[in-house]
Amino acid sequence: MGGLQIPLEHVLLIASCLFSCGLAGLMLRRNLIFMLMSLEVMLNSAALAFVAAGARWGQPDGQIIFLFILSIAAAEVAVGLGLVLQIQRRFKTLDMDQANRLRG
Amino acid sequence: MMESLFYGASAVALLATVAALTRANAAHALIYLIVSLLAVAVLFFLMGAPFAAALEIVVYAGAIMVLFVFVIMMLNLGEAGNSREREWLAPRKWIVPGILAGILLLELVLAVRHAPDNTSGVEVPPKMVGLTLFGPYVLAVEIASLLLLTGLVGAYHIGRRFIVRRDFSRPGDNS
Amino acid sequence: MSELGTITFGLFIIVAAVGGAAVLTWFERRLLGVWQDRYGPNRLGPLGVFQVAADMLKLLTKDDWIPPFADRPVFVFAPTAIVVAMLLGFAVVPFSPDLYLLDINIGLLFFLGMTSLAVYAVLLGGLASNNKYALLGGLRSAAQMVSYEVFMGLSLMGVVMLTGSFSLRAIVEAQRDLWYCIPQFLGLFTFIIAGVAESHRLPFDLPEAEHELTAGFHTEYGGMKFAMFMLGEYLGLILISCMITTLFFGGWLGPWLPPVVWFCLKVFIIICFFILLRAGIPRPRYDQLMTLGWKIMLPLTLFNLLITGAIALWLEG
Amino acid sequence: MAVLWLIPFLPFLSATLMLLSAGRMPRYLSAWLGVGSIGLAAVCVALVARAYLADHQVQELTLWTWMSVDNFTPRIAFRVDGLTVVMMSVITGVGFLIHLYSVEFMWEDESICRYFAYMNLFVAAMLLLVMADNLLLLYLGWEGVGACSYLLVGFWYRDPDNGRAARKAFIVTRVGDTAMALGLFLLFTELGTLDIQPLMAAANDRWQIGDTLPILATALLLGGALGKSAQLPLHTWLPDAMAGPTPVSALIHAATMVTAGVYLIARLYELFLLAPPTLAVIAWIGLLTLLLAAFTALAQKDIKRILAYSTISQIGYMFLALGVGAFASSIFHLVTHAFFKALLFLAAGAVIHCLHHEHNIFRMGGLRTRLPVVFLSFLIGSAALAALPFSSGFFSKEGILLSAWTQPGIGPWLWAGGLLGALLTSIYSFRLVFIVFFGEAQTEPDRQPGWQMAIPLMVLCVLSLVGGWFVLPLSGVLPDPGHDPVSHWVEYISIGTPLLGLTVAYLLYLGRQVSIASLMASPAGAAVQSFWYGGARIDKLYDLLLVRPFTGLTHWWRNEPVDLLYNALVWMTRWGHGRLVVLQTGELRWYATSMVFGLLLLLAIVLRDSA
Repeated sequence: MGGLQIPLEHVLLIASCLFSCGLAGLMLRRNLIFMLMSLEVMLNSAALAFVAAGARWGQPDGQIIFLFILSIAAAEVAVGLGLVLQIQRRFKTLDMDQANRLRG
Repeated sequence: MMESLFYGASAVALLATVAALTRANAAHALIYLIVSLLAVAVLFFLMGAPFAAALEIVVYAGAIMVLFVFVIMMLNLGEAGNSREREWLAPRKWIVPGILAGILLLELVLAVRHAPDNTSGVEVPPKMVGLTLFGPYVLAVEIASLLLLTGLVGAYHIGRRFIVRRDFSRPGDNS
Repeated sequence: MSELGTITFGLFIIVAAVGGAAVLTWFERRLLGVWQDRYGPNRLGPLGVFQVAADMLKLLTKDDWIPPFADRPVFVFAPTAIVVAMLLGFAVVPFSPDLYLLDINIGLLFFLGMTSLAVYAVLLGGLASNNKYALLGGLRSAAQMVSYEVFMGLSLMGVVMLTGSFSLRAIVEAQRDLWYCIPQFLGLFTFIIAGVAESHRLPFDLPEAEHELTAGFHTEYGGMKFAMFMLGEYLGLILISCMITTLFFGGWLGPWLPPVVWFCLKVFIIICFFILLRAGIPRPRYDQLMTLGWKIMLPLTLFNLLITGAIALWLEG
Repeated sequence: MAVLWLIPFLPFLSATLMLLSAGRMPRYLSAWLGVGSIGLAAVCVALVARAYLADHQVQELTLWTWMSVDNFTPRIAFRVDGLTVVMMSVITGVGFLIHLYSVEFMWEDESICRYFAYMNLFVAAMLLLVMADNLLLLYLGWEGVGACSYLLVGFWYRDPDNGRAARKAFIVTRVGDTAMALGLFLLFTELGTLDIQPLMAAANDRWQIGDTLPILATALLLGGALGKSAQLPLHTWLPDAMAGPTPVSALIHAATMVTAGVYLIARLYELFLLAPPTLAVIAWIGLLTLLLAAFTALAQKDIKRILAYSTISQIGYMFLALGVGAFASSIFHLVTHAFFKALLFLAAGAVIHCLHHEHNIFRMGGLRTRLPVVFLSFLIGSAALAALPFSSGFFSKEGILLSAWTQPGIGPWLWAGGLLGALLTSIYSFRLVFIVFFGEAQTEPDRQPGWQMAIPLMVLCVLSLVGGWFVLPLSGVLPDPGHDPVSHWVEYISIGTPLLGLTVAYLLYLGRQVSIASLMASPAGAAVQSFWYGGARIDKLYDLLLVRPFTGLTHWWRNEPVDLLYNALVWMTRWGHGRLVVLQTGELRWYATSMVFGLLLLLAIVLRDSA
């Protein structure tokens, strides 16, 4: 099964929309879990753009960058969720506007 | 047929993402996010990147998002958390992020407007990805593995003291 | 195969898999009875085979009750997820050289993706029930699934290395001379254990351990939704057996008999083996489960991978 | 050649196994592994050597490409020619004997496993050094032996002094190694390769004799060689390195590692031939070092320090030979020196071992009858060291002196200096023999060396005696200057000098016909003696010249007016911090939003420019 021929512009447009959504979410949400989710959305949209670029040239490089984004996301989520647990334990809240001191 | 599948999946991805980021309930938001990721996986597959699609499902939806659910379950904030979230999502608070994200979208649209190319329609099989990954990109693989190791150690260290082990040998002390 | 044929065949697979899973509930109880020196269901029909129909009738006519404290949409969504994911998993199984739904070159990864999505049923079911036991069951399940998924995927990479493809048909074809259960015996061993854990059957049924958690993640479920969880579990069992057959026991390959028959025969034997496993092995403690997964099975799969890679390179020259 | 890669791999494998066992390996197993792996490597070397001697065919083996960056593609590749065969034979042959000896010497040590692991690792690194076909791999081996030397000098790390000696050895050689690394950089940037054979060809191609670049490159490489081979002015680490176990001193600090500098220069001789000034410097450094070390050896009391200074002095001879272009003679002396110096060290180790770890020669004496095997070994070793006629050292040293003599211009001076050195060598070596083995017994040995010690001593005795008749397969690999026949009196003098030294030593230390006690007691004599006892005060000199000014400078610099500048910087930073701190609210969303602002701005600029 071959790939699909669609205008690259459209894919990039979708990726842009997803990215903007993620960014809006990041600015809007106060809960750390949701902020992390917004970050995931943004990373994912970047991955989409890379894969689209890879598909444009029929080269594996786009997918490889996707793999790296995947590993970054995995590492980021692992540490981020660890932080979520710690913050919940220390501040008894996940509201990032309240958890604004450096020393907990 | 395939084109319509593509645009359908794109619409699902967008709508699910928007829904995910506007939910008050974290579990619901996550389900939407997973749907969005699956839709993106479909996009990958249609663009001729089956390996990326499979990994998107296995790793992103199947492992990373499970971690989220896991943490949500561990915290288990319940209805109180949801109502507070709802309060934080009041329409007034949407203005600034909405405007900024809108401007960004506008700029991005302007930037990608002049891309007349089509995607190649060639499928890039996993073998080729693997060969390139461990060929010219091998150094980056090393760095990524280092990053993952760092993430592992960091997550272990940060998360370690979440569960305070009670010392049952000293009954008087309940700190 | 024509478009219509594909659709018919797909429907047939769905019906066959669901029917198989239903019969399996009876079969398992009978077989357990034999092994444990007791009767099992034997009242309805010859050998009690109509017990299946009776059970179905009971579950279907039960009041479809949703607890008021539950998270309604998620509560309803969860049991469907596992059935859908498992049924989708059947799409890539090659039953015979020309009897399959999909032959994509990432078939194996597709299967892994579907099993990893099946986790959500348990997780969300446990979360939506809003019940202590269910939550604990869900948490256990999440940790167990994530841990065992890691080496489940890795245990199959030896097979992929030897074949050089993720396509299940190619993998079967590559076993013409030698079934992979011989060179990949370590992979087979680890995959069986991971498979049992992924379908959370005994001995790895800690998410629903009755003695500690009443019924774990499906404590609050009853009627049709409970039936769907059970259906999902049996579908998972059949799917894992199909995969083991395909990946390690030469799929449809075999002399004299038609390929489909060979395939079904092998799957049947492996299902019996799984039931025997259930009959014979006690449930481990939770920490033992985790230790087994991370400290024994994961290194074992990595070792297998290393050796396989070395041998593959050696053979290549 | 299939066995080629086994030669460094076997010791490396056994070292890895022992290191991985984390010291839990039973001692007999460590001993078997440690000695066995070197033994097998020696067998492999013998096979390779036989093949080479049969047809003089250079053997090459490329294992894999190490890394590939642009046109820099060093390979893990071995190249074995006559010089390498000689070096490999010395390393594995002498190494095997020393390992065997170590079994008994180290048997009672609790960390014998660690010992053999380091020793095997050293042998592997040294083999890599001599077998490498490119300079980067050679450098890997070079640093590898340095690291092993550090580990082994500080082997008994519980004593802080040993740790200090190890650090000194490491740091001082590092000074030279830095120069060498710079030399490698220079060679690569100028010639575009580090593979030895193409490098030489390119150098011959592009550079004329006496150009600046080859002089600079060789001078930098010489720096590395000086550090590793303990030549002036970087020789100060070697006497202190005697803190390690005695077999270590025998293997690393006498027979093999310290000669790596000589090997390096011989290996790259075509490059050095392009730089006559460097060669002259090498000759003079060799001469100075050999004289200085010989004088110092004369004044020492510690048996191992005497041998250490004698090693420095003998390597000085090798450098002298290199400097006058007699590369083959230099390697010849390297080989014979490896035999007799290993013998001497091992014999000294046996003395120390049997005398409750006594190092001071004035507390020994009369051991001739009590430790006959050791006495015989020591006697033969000293005879070879002093170059008494028909010992192995005689032939090699003779060759060096004659080559020096025929050097146009400065030749007689070098020759005379070398001769003086030979005289001194003879005196101090027999001083050692007479004091330790003759006279009154001071300490009673509490045991006799066992067979693991005796066999290596015997074998090395034979080698020290007959080593001079070996014909090394160096023709075609190194240039043979084939000096003109010299008048006989030159030869007679160089034969007679060691005998004269022996006589002097006999008169001074055994017969006591001439007393120097009064001379030594006089203020001038005492001053001279203490001057030489302290190694010509070079450590003090370095302390005065380098360390003190540096610490003084740092002290002085601490309260300098320059600091005002930094203080101003600090003050400005503080002020800015006070103003900007309001931005740091700790609110994550605020940060994110401000980042978005920046992003929007940048994107807008990019868009405007592209539009």
